Amino acid sequence: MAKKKQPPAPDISSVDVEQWLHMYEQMVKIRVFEEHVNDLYRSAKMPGLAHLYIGEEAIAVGVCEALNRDDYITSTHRGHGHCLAKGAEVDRMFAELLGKADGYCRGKGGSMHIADPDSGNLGANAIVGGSAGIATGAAMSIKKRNTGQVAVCFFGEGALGQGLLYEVMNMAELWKLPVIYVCENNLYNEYTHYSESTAGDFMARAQAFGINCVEVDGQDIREVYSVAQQVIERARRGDGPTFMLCHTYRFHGHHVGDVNRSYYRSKEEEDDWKTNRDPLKTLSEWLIGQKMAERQLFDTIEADARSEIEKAVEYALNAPYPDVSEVEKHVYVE
Amino acid sequence: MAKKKQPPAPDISSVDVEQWLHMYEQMVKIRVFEEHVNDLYRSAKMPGLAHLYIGEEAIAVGVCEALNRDDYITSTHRGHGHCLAKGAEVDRMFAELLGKADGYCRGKGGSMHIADPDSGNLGANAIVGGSAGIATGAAMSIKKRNTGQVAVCFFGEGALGQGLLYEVMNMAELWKLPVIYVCENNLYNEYTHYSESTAGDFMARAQAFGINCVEVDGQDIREVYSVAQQVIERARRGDGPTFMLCHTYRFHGHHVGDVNRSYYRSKEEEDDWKTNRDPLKTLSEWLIGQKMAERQLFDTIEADARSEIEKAVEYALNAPYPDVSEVEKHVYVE
Amino acid sequence: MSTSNSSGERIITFGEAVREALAEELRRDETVFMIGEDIAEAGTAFKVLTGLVDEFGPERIMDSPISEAGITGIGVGAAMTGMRPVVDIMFGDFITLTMDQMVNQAAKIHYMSGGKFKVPMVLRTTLGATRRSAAQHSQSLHAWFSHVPGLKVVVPSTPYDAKGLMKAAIRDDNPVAFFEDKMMYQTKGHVPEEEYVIPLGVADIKREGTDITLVATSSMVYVALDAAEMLDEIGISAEVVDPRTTFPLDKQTIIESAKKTSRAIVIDEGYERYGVTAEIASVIADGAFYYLDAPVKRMGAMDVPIPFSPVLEDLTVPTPQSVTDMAKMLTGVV
Amino acid sequence: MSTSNSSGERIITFGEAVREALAEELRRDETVFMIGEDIAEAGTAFKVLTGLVDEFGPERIMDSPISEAGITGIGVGAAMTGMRPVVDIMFGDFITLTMDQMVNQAAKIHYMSGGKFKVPMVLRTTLGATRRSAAQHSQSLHAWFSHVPGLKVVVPSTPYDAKGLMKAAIRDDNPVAFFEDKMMYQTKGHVPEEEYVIPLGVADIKREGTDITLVATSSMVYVALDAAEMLDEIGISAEVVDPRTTFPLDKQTIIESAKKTSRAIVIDEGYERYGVTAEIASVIADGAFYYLDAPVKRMGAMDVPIPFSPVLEDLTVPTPQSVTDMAKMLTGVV
Ligand SMILES: Cc1ncc(C[n+]2csc(CCOP(=O)(O)OP(=O)(O)O)c2C)c(N)n1
Ligand SMILES: Cc1ncc(C[n+]2csc(CCOP(=O)(O)OP(=O)(O)O)c2C)c(N)n1
Ligand SMILES: [Mg+2]
Ligand SMILES: [Mg+2]
Repeated sequence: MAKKKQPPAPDISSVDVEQWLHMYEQMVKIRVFEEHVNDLYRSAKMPGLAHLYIGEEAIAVGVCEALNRDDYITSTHRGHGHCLAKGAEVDRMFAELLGKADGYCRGKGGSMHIADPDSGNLGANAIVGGSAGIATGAAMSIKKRNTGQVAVCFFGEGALGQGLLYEVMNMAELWKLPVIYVCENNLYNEYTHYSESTAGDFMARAQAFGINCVEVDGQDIREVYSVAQQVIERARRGDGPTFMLCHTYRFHGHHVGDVNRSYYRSKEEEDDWKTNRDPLKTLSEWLIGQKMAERQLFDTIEADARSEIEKAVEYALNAPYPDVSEVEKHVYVE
Repeated sequence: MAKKKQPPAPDISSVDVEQWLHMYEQMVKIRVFEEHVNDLYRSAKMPGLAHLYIGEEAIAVGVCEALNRDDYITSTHRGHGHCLAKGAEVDRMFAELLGKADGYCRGKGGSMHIADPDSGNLGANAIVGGSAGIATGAAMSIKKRNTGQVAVCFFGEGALGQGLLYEVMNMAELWKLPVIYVCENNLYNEYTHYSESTAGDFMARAQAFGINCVEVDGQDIREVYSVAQQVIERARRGDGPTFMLCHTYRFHGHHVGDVNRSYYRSKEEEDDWKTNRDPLKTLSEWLIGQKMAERQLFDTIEADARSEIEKAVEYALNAPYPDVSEVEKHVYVE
Repeated sequence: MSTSNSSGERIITFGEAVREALAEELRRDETVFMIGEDIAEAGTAFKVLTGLVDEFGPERIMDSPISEAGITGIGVGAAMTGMRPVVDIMFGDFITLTMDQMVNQAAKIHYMSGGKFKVPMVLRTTLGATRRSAAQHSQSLHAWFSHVPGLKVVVPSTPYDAKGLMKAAIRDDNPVAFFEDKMMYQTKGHVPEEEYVIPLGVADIKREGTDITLVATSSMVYVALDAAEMLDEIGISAEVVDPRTTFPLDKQTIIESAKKTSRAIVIDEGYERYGVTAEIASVIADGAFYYLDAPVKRMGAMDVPIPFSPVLEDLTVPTPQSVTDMAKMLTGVV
Repeated sequence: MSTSNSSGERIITFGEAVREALAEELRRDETVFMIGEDIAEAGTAFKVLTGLVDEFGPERIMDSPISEAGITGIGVGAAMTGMRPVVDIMFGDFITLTMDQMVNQAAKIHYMSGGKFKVPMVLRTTLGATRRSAAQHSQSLHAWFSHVPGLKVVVPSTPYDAKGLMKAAIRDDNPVAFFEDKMMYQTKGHVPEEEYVIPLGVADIKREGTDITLVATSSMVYVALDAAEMLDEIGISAEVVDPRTTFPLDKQTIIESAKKTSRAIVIDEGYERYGVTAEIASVIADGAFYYLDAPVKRMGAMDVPIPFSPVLEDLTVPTPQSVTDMAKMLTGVV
């Protein structure tokens, strides 16, 4: 799919180096977090499976950087990046992934259901496309309560197969709801290339409803952030929803257990993205080239992230499981 | 919605007067049939409700005229016109509407579920948009069996609210299935104007999937027929699905009981359509203007239709109800 | 259109009672709003909501596209973020389209989030046959929601109950499905002027008796009461217990009654097999085991798609006569 | 990967048995085809279909977009027009998205058309928890389909049964839902080389006994068999009855067993309330009323959304120990 020249070249001149470095930190945090998730799986310390966000970090971070803490997001099965970018703490994230009582959902949700009202995270969702209604409803609630918030709905391009998305995009535009549909096109629905599952044009699917549409290089956080900022402000102003198509790639398998991938995508393709379109590298190289930062700084940032995350893993591994009485709690609000 | 100049001016020169008159007969048959349905309701002789097709006749007849008997259609709650146009007999239609054993479905389906394998009618459907999957599946079956048939899916513009439609349009285009989605935009979803329920552009909703799209004046059977023929041939050739948007109007209420309509549409609007855009009048006036037929002929056609239909009503009123043992029959194929 | 009976009590219809409950809650709590198809000017297909839009405006009584999944999802998101939506699904048969949003989302969010989010929404819909509406507009599918932890299910039988239970449902912090028998909208009953709320989960003994317990839901309560009258004439004293909610289910009241009478029939308009009657019958058979003089009998809708033909449709639903016959058999009066 | 046991019988896994059944039917009947997400090259998420696409090609083993409603609808239409589709729904939790097409369409078409159309399709999906997949990937929702007239429902427990029942399901002229416990794919058992078909609706006594009947479905059969071993050690002889299909339900075999043993427990992995255990328990309580020495007990999944944390999840499912405890209580052995 050829990239269209939709959004005007983003204006990033107002972003200072502190902010870029903060975004880099966030991306590194996600990257290192996910590496540890993978390790936990491989060492059989984590129950179940997990879907890693590595390679796609610029999208979650770039979009969430443009949000306020009380803005809402909804997320997906591949949700760790969104949760962290929106402000979740790594220790309680790991605790959740390990089914511990201190996890964000008291261990009851796990990898695919992390939710956190404090950071505006309405929840990851294990139903592909399943959160499109929730995000749109949150946007309706915002409008009714007149709070000036926005809601962001993250989803993979596979969700374009779900009818629900079209139902709610129609209503979002009809009622000019402050919701941003962020489509992360990482080329694959599980093990199937999107071209085998998706006819026609991605952008046109939202344009058909009259929705504002923008397309960005999801590997370049400068573009993601500045475009996100524009469309989020537009939504806040009351001008309605945006569909934001982000081109990206997951560097790992569909989930941690998806190791032999050659039957659906080539090693060359993977290497090409990892080498030439790594969102972390893209940002750090640019900052270095712009003389806004020195290479060594990025090593420090990464080292800091590693030590924070190692501590968090340690904490989570040692944390207690929920008491068995928890199993029947929270079925209903009393 | 402004009419687009999509399809090339249809070529109708090859249609001879016999065929036009046949189409006229079909339209009159539907018109008179529906008038009698209304009477049956008002005289409390028909159980339940019915949704009249009066005003929209040119669409069903124009499309079905371009189909072979073994081609498939699926229909809607407003389905009598489609069934008749595809070849159903009036007597067994009335029998079905009255719940009689000789009805097309042994009285078990009623107005909203008439189905008839003999004429390729896969069934009316009381779930808005509910037959989109069936029609698309029939088209897949055609392709697999390699029979050269086509499947036509009739639906009202209200069905654009149903996610299923988008799911199957995507697959129809992906796999180039021989299916025509005929959207009858009669301006209202029950008592709500489509502009209050439908954001953006109708045609764009199918174009987004790469589907061939055409738009016609649904009150002019010349246009409906010739465009239908083109897109049906295209589907038969294996070139894939078409979305055919037909602009039309229902002259009566949403259903037979919807008599006081002023709260959602004006008498003037109704009168305008009835006076200036009656599909029967449009065709007959044109044929007279072209000197292809004389006015009196149309009176004769109508009189013949009336007497056939009166006989059919009589027959159906006197026909026996199904035996009570029928209630537990046909739940499963034995 | 309220009247009063001889003892000066105010008498209104079931439909009016539902409308009153909604109006009072809309007035009391500005976070309450309604969304559904043709609910505003049209006041729903059954005209139950007539007038609400005049008082509360189109922002709180929102007409939606024909998108059952979409509006349910929007309800979930709005409920999670501070609103109390009442989602109107025109016919109970269409809950098929809401199952993912109700079951995988609404029902589980409180639990999956470890108690952090709640979903205070009401899904209001219908049940019941014998309206000559055929197989896709006549089902009573409340057993499905009753099966799902996280949901509550209300099946009111009288105007009094409908009003008090609807108010409780709206105030409940959990997702509640509220099923109204569409044949009961004109049923009249006493409803006081003063405000009251009926807690969910408390059965009501609609008639006291000593020889047999008839547990009946929704409109089947009237069938049971009529049967009780017929039984009275032959000296059998029937107690009629109305659970009012299938979840929470007031097992104690039901079991106590069965223990007292030592015989029970469970009557519900859903399909008999794997339906509501199975649950309640097995609750009784277990809880009153040592008191029962005869097996607990179940009378649900016949296990067939609802036929259109009146002569067949009427056979599918329990009647006072069929309940009387069953009771006579159980009590050994032949 | 078939092996053979000491008596020379061929031993294969449950997954292999399902694949064999599908392969044999695909070979036997060219109208059979499969459609689903990632079923071709990926061979499904559980790798059950690995290799089928190599033999039968992508026209018969079709990868689809992530459109559960759409592919089910397409299945219905294809089935009505001469094909025998097997629609693959990756997780049983996603049948929420297929309910309208399965229940309002597939289940009713034969009846609504007065017996004229039939829908010979299979919906193949999964059930079962304890895989650490959390609330949206662990449900056993077969009770819903079992409730619906027009559908058949298969819940096989052994490789032998799975193969024979799958072949019967594909050859059946009705829509059949086929639920495979995802924890059983590696379970091994004897499957002969020779072709065989097991009729739907015939229960199988998996173990004979005299003191108590354990009616168990799907993987709960193993739980019941293990419990039976434990009970044997303390002198209680348990009979294990596997209905194999919840509809048609072999009431006679179940009731006969309960009459013989005079005690029964029903074990199923669906939510307990309003679930499969309710139906079967009430069938026994009614049919064996005069033979029972104790109330029929039900053991389903705990009525909670399935929690992620292993320490909680394992509490939600019946175990050999919990079944043994219940049996001891019923037989008065404490
Ligand atoms: C409704 C539904 N269908 C199928 C699945 C199984 N599934 C989980 S992830 C996935 C692929 C999703 O692809 P995409 O949306 O592109 O997200 P990505 O994994 O690429 O981030 C599928 C089919 C599901 N979780 N929900
Ligand atoms: C899924 C579903 N939702 C709602 C309805 C109730 N309903 C019946 S007809 C109708 C309006 C349909 O409008 P449209 O599709 O434009 O068809 P028209 O009646 O105008 O021919 C509605 C909402 C239904 N039958 N099915
Ligand atoms: Mg993807
Ligand atoms: Mg319309």
